[in-house]
Amino acid sequence: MKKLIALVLAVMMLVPAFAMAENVIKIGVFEPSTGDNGAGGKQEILGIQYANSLKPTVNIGGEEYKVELVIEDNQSVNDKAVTAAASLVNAGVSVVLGSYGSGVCMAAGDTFAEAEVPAIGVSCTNPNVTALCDYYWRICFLDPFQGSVMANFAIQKGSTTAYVLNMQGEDYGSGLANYFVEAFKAAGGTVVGDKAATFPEGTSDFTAYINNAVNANCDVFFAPCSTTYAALIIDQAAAQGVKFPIMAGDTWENSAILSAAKGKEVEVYCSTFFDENDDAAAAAEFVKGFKEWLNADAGNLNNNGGNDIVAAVSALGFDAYNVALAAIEAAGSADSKAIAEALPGVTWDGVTGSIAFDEIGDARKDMAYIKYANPETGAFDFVKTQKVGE
Amino acid sequence: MKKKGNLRLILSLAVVALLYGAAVLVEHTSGSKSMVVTVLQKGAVYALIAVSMNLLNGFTGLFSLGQAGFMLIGAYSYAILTIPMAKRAAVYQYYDGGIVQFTIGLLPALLVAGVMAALFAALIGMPVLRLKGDYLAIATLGFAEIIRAFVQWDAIGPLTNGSNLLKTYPTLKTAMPGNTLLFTFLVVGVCIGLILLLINSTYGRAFKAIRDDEIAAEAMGINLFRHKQMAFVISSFFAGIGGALLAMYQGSLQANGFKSAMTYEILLIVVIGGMGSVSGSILASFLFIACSEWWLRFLDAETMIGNFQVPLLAPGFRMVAFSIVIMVVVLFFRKGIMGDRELWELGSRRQAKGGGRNK
Amino acid sequence: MFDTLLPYLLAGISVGGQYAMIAVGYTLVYGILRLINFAHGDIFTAAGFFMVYLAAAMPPALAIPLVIILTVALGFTVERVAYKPLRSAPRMSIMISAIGVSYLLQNLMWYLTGGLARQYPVLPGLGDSIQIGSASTKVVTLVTPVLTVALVVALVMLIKRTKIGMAMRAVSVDFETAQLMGIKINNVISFTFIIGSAMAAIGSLLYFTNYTAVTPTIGAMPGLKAFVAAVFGGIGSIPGAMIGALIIGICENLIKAAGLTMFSDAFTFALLIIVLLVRPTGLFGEKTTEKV
Amino acid sequence: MSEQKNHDTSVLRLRDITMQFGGVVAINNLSLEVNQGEIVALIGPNGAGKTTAFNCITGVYEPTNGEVYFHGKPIAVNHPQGKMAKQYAGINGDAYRGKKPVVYSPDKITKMGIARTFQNIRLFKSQTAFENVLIGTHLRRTSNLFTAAFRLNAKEEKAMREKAAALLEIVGLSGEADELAVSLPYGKQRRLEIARALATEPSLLLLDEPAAGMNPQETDELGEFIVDIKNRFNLTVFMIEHHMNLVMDISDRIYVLDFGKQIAEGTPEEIQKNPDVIAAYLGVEEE
Repeated sequence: MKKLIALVLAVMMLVPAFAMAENVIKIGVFEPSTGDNGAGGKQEILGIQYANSLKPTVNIGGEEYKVELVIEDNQSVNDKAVTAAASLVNAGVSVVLGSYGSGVCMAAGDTFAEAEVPAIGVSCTNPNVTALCDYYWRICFLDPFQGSVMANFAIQKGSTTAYVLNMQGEDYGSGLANYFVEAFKAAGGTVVGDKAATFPEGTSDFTAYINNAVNANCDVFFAPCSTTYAALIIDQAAAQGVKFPIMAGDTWENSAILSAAKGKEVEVYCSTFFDENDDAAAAAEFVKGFKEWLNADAGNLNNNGGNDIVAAVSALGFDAYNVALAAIEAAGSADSKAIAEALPGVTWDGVTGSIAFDEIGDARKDMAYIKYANPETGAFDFVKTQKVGE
Repeated sequence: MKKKGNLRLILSLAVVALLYGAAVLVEHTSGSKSMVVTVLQKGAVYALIAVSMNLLNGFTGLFSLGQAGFMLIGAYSYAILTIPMAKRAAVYQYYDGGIVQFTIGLLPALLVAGVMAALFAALIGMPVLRLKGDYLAIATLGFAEIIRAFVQWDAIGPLTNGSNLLKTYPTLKTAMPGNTLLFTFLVVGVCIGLILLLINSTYGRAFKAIRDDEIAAEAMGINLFRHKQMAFVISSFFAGIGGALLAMYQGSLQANGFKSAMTYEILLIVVIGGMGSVSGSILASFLFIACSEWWLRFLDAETMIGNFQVPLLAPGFRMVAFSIVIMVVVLFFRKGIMGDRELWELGSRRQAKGGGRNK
Repeated sequence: MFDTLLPYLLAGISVGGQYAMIAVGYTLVYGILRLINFAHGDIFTAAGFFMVYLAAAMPPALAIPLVIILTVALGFTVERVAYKPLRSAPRMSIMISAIGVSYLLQNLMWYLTGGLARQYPVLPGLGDSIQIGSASTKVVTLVTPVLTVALVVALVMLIKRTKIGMAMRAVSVDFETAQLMGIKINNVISFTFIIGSAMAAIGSLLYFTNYTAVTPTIGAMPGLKAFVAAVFGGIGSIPGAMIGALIIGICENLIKAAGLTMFSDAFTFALLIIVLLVRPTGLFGEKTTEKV
Repeated sequence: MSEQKNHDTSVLRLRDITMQFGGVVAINNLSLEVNQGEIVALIGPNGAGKTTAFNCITGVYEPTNGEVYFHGKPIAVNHPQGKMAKQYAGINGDAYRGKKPVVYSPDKITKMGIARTFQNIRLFKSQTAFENVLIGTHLRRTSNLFTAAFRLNAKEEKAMREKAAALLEIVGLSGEADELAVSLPYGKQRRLEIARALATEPSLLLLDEPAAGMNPQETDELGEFIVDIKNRFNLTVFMIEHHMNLVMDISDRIYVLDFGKQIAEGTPEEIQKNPDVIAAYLGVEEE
């Protein structure tokens, strides 16, 4: 034991020694790579790493600085998130990117705020992340927006009765579900049980929920939850031969959903930040380059779930990195406080649309992409863009 | 003998005072945001929780796995009572600001956190403590899960905010600005001090008697149920305070974090420190937190040394390495760091104690 | 009314049968070692992952036996490495070891698989949809109860009729005496783990065909529920474990049908606590007294 | 019953005690009494049910049928109930029907003043000799959790420690006070168990084979020791013992148990001559 500790200490002292190079600016990556959201977190990291591989340096006041990514695992758990954040601050990062999942961001917010290190939320959609923390910005859209978008979409498809389901204790899902219920009811629809049903963590058997929906004659099933449960819900709904469409938020834009839906009689829609088949040149270029980059490295491919389908969170990660670089250039300094001051003024034309921040620190985004998981081709088909007001 | 005892007490107090001084110094030299301070904070909070669990599992011989549940109650009690009125509308956004429309001070709230946890423990203990051994373990584990499900229940959302986050309550950083570490150490120190006083009182001796041999203890006139209940309630009281401190440390609170995995982690800390050793639990807590959340982090990073990719290092490897170390301790160093002795006993005449107890 | 309830009942019987397969492992091990094998749920998960990886490389006819063999090897290894050295240690130590193994297996699976949910391969025939009355379900739903009953009967016969079964019964009644009578304790215990793991492997084939995502922690909840089923049925009793599992499976689905979805897991634990308090020996267990 | 109470001068009285486990009758209709200041021995071959009788008295078991009185007060009353009503294989099954069953847990019995030792020594393994005795004093505490934790009971704590030290002195273990109990030699462990029992301030002491595993010399010393503490603490002693020399030396009266039934009762002289006892013991010795 003693020897082990001695060894560990020795290694720790060596690690910073390697990093000692001239003109380095550190960007912290605050993401889960283990725990409930580990899979999504890793895809987000991939986007950031890809962006880093394209732009490994940044120009600060006329000098080229090498960008070093410091990646810390927050383990998807709030109490571990605090040490992960402190560890980033301790490593001397100038700006932080992440995380996947809102809970860990809120837990870490204080640490970043106190150290005056700005953090850019990549795919944390809970309003309180930025509302309750002055040092948090965000480049994705928020739960209220996404919930309303999907509710509008469902109403436009002619749905009148919705069954809403999310995992208990998950703030992402419950937030989204709540806003969906609100918007759906406001648009004249009814929600089974008048509110969202929840399932306990670790559930595999969703047949009862699906039966409940069938028995209530619902014509749309909204289930914002992680991909693990999504795959189960889709598979079991197909086995029970349901007729209604199943919808969810951005997490479902994932290869797990495609393989679950493939070859089955089921209609699955999700909203997302980004469309892989977007015609915009920036997006098309990103998708092509990212796929090549993924396929070139077995480790990266494995982290992406074993295939080269581009997840929306990877695109967001890519944009987040670029926003951070733009902020650093705008600040003309590696000082975190200067970057924080420059950040509100930064705009960036990203692959997920153009990004500019409002006074709370959220990106002004007003458009989501609706996608359909095509069971025949095993790919996402672009359906339409959807705005709240439509 | 008495004089020697006094000397030892004074010496121990001096060491504790020294440590506290060092803590203040560390915070003032490296700043409250530094990794050392963060790890020390969490280590201290975990130390209290581990000691409270040790009181039950190590000193009274009750194998309980309900710690996370009682921490949850403590954490929620604290947070619900201290969120500033002005922030309630934002926090309870789905529940119109919640039904609790008052706040109380930080220290009273900590006390309430402990009392609430203790109350629940008294209720749960009545049926559960009649069970033995692993049945007790699984029943307490079950209760912790039920508590977690209940807190997240939509119907009591106005009280607990359902499964959404609680935030904006006073945290360790705001409790005693500039001296967060001192504050943490003071609260934890007082609590552990109380536990130590209890363990060394006649009641503590009765707990140990129950651990060593229930039948003989009962024959000595010790009311098993009442004493188990006492240990259970007291342990939960301090677990509740520990939970509140953890909430203060995190700065935000969600029932979902208090899973059985958390209880297992604390149990492993107790085992590594030594069942029946307060100082062992304290040492192990700091060591555990420092290793798992700080020193071993490099195991998760894919590292290149020159052109050579260090094998195995990839996300998740830290946890694997860590669980292997734990298994080695469990299998080969069953007494943990301290066995059932205390740091301050190391010089004393008492012989090494046998590792095997119960039967 | 029946039409409405039918799908819930079908799902309940099916998932109950799958819990039963896991519960057998718990009840056998507890009967002999008085150990709640916390790692059993993770061995079940591992069986799921074995299938995911093997099915990608070979036809199911080859993969299925190989999955069972690998799972058995894993169960056997866990016992030898983590439980055997603690044979004479206090009960608490061995239980802590079980928790440690569970922690290790989950972390290891996470590390090796990357943590993303893996799609379980479709087993020919079992995964197809069929129509029963007004309900539509998978073939596996019907196969599960039949297979469960058949395996439980076979297992009971094995324990009643064969020499090794007799040895198992002897060891579960009195560990030390059985040892004195010349029974090779370690072989019997290993055999118990082998049977338990094989059942868990078969259970995983059925379970994951029904619920097609495999993640490193997916086995924890079914594992705990199966343990509750074992206690409910009377620990040590194989038919008891099966009946307990079926009851839990059905109740769980009926509770969800009633709309109390978030308490479906809490219900299982509440049931456990009630059983332990009212009838600690379960439905079919026997009472034992402690010697003073 | 009231008649019983008024005229009962005995310390301990068992009436028609039967203890049945499933189909096995461990004690069959045992009646006996132990009077103030007596040393009474309960002897019999292995498996005769002696320890079971102790367990019925101390509340570890609930007797299936019969009554136990301590200083005239019922401390255990039962008759065959429930499933046992059908299975009952003893006699006098109806004698106590209608009486309200009385059950006390072992700690309550100890509190009333019955202390015991165990056949297979049950000392607190991780505690020193001194601490073992100290735990015995916990029963008569007046402090509660808070006064004890905050050391408001310093006086009482001091008295407890003094008492424990004095008891160790009496059993001759002062020198080993800080040794771990389990590291003591066998004979000393037996004495320590007695000291621990005395710390609960009993009026009746139950000794379960106090001389087991001792050599003849130690046994003799133990006999003197038992008489000594009996006088010193004004005790009544009821003991199970196999060493016949010890039993004959110090007992006032002896009860003999065989297969759960009482086969003889009397003074040592009477028992030595009793043909039934001789038969029972010879039978055992032949094995």
